[in-house]
Amino acid sequence: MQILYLALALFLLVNLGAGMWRVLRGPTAADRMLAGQLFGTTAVAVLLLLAQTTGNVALRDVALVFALLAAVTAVAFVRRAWTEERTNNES
Amino acid sequence: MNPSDYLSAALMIAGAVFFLAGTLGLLRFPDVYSRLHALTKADNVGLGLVVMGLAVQAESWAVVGKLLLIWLLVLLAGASVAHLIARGALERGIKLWRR
Amino acid sequence: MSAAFLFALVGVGLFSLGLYALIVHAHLLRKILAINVMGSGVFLVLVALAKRTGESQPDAVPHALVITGIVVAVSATALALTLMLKLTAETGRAELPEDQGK
Amino acid sequence: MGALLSEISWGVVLILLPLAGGIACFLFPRAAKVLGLVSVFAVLLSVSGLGWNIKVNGIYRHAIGGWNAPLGIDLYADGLSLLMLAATALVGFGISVYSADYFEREDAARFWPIWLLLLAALNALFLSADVFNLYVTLELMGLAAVALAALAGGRDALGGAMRYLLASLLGSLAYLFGVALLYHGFGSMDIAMLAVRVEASPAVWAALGLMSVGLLLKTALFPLHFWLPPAHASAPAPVSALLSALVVKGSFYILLRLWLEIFGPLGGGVDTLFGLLGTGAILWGSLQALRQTRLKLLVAYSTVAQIGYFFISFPLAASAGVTAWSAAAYLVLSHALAKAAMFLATGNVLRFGGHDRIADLDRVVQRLPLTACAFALAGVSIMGLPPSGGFVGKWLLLQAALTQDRWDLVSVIILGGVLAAGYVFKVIGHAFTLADISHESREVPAKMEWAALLLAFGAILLGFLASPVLSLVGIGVPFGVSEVSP
Amino acid sequence: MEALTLLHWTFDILLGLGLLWLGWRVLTSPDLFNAIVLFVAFGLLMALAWVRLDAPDIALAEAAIGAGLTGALLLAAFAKLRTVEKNHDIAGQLEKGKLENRSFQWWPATFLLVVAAGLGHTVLSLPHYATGLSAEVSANLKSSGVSNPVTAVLLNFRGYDTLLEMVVLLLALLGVWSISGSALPREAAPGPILDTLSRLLTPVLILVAAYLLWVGAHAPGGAFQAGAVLGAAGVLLLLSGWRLSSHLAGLPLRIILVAGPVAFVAMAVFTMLTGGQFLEYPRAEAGTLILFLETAATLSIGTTLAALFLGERPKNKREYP
Repeated sequence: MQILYLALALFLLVNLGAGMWRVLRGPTAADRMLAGQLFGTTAVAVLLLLAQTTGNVALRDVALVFALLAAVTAVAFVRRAWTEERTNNES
Repeated sequence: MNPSDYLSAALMIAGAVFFLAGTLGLLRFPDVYSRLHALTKADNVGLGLVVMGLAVQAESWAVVGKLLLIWLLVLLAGASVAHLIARGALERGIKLWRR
Repeated sequence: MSAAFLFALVGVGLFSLGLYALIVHAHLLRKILAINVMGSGVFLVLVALAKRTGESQPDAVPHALVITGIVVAVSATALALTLMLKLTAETGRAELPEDQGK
Repeated sequence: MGALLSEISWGVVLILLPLAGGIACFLFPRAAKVLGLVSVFAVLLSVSGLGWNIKVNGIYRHAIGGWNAPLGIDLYADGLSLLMLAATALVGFGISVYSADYFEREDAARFWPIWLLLLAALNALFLSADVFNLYVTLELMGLAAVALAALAGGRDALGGAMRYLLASLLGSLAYLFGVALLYHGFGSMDIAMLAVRVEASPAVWAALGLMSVGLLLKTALFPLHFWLPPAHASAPAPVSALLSALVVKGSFYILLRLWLEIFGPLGGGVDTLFGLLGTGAILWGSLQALRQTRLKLLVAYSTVAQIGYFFISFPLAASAGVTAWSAAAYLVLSHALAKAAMFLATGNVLRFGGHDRIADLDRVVQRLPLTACAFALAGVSIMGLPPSGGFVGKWLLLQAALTQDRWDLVSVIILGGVLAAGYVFKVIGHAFTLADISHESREVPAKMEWAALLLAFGAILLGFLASPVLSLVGIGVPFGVSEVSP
Repeated sequence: MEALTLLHWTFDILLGLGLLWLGWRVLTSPDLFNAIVLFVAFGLLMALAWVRLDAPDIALAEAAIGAGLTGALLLAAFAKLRTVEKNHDIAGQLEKGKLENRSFQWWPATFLLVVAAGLGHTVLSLPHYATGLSAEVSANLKSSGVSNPVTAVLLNFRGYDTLLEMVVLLLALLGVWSISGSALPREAAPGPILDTLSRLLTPVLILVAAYLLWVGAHAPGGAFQAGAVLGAAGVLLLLSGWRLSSHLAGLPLRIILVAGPVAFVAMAVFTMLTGGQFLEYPRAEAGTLILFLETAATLSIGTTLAALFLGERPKNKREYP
């Protein structure tokens, strides 16, 4: 089972790398931030797998904080750093 | 490798497949909205499956509870952020993809 | 060449990358990012070398130092960002006065 | 009374007092001025308490949290730290009296909390014996100095502060990397323990290189001085005095302490390198000062030059150890007083005439007699003319150089003095002449002029107090090159 | 066993290379916004690196402060930067900012390659086995009042560093408030979804902060991680348009901001008066005293980080600002 956990964690890490390509190429700012969101979810999965492999319970707390903080960064992007002009009428 | 190991292995591999699908969607789909759609759905289901796979192995119900809490939070955050990004994109006039 | 030294070398690499970017780039936001990357590099060296305790738990003192360092880094970054914004408001460009010439 | 005095742990009081004062000023901005003055005066008293304690009981030592050196952090004060603490308290008090009238309510509420936290950082720095703790105090000092430098808010103040912040952060990170190498190489962060354990190895050379570059960047020694003139010249007058007189000395003190305890015995050509850089600083700083047309920039470049003098003592310490280091300590003390007086005098001139262009210092002597006298007396100490503290420092330096017949350094010291005379008299000369354009002037409060004058008197007075001060500095044998103080 | 160690190795190598590659991309990416998003991803990978180095405490701190708060700070600063640059109507500079920074300069690069090689050699020359101070820490752990070694070092053995470091945070806020004016930008209406999200997430964030504070005594967690998560809750509230009511923005806010340093100073005076050294907790009550200190520290760290994110001094009509 240990091997499976670690293999999956490795697979998800590679998955992260693939998602990185979208950050570089993404035409709009939203695409880039989207990939940031991908990072959050995948990192939570990797952490949970590592928690099971090493038996270190604390990693689940790290995953919990990750899940929460990914949302805060994304909201910060939406509310502040989205700079393209609002074309149609602002609600 | 007793039956519960097989079950959790199957669940987690399925989860990984969903993650792969999410990333492929992110790379292949033509516009923001479809990528958003692919990413949010696939990854959350992927994480759900991985969490269930781990829950089967979990040593106590408290751990299962914590894992589910983490998953619910990711679902909540993922869904609302996806909506915010989509609304923001619409307001900024990012065109939907047409064939 | 255990994991400790692998990550220590990665730390050295990040430190040098950050130093290069700090020297080369004129835009202040890039300089602030460079300083953060350099800081992560030094912290990586501190914690990686703490893992040379064989099988037992790694040395806890560098971990405490790095937590202190991370908080110091975030407060320095906050001050640097505010200073950059005020300087840009005054001069119109997010660059140090003498860099704006070239 | 004696028991009470020695029973109180003065080192801790010296750190907590300005800290509590700073927090109080932040909480009650309207009473910031009064709280600030009271705290700085109390710091002055506790420094004399510590001095009395050290004179009676020898080295002051305090294990924080009850944990001894390798695990916990030690406070440690010998003659050298006492000298730096005394300089900080004296100059700090003078500057506080000056700032009481200099800032209006809005700026005062911003100035006092940051200044008192800077004072706490300086005291903590001079008392600490732990290398990582010194990193935290360095960072604290750097951020406070940058916040103060940016107080004026103009275009060049913000530019100078930004450049200063980047240089300070780079210096701190290089220093931290050195701390990491020392800790992982020798298993301790306490300076005394490191002194015993360190032997020449790649880790030590790299740590020496990184820490020296970091600290030289923060001390603004010659090639790395680029950030100092704009930052010090564009800051408000009391802040420029703080930066030049105290903040720059903090990082020099750490370099000196590390050199005396850890890196000095290693040898290698590094001390001659410091000597060369010091020479470059003296020549380059003085020449630049001569070319300046604005008074504040002239005084800032004079700081760059005087810092060079401190580093001349490194190559001379090889054989004439005690005299060279005492010379450096004395120069640091007298420069602190003299440079603070100079910047405060410049502040008076700036407030009086609305500008600090040297060419048209319209009859400053007649209209601001005290300020002109303060500037002149401070100039005497910077030049190193006989009655002043600067003279005693340079005389000791010359003595050390002559015993090793290092004629090159002797000529540099004397040439530096002559160049310093050049730019001081340039200013004094203009102060007497009648400028062609007369302009309306603004009244300068008497307290501000007296503050500058008293600091200048302090610099001159040091010329007469050579032996008592040097005996005080000698406590705990900080410069004992041969045996390593525990 | 061979396969497992191989997997561990590939994971570490991949993570290391990923860190270096991301670090390089962050610093050389043509577009500034792109650099910031990459920096957030860099923070996440750093947290994974801390996990691989058996440093869960730092992984928590990095996740909360490194990726979360620093990312939010950078994004907010980027937004203000664009509006300020647009006011100065220098569209050309925006393009120039994009292009002119990608030129690769040989001299600094070769110099830094030499520095990197030197430092790399130095690091590799260090002894392969070294326990540092772990023996002393574990020997004194029992009398430190907590069982998590990192919290013991942070709050007891080197509590003085923590005091100074909280003053660094306070000082950064003083600096930010003294530099920036106090003109608060008008926050757009949050809209229903963001409102419900913050209404749901903020209590969870505060609960997690309290949990981390409590668990810090015997497992990874503690004042800084809890304070950072509390700060994230504050940032989320600020983003969804919430502002501190004006009569609270004066002295009460300042009291919370200095709660941490004041608690430490009071503790120091208390320990000195009861005959101990500076910050020497009486052995019996060390645990409870540390918990009290950590609570005060969490409160002031969280509020300070949220105030740093806001960047402006909150307007207070009645009292002197």
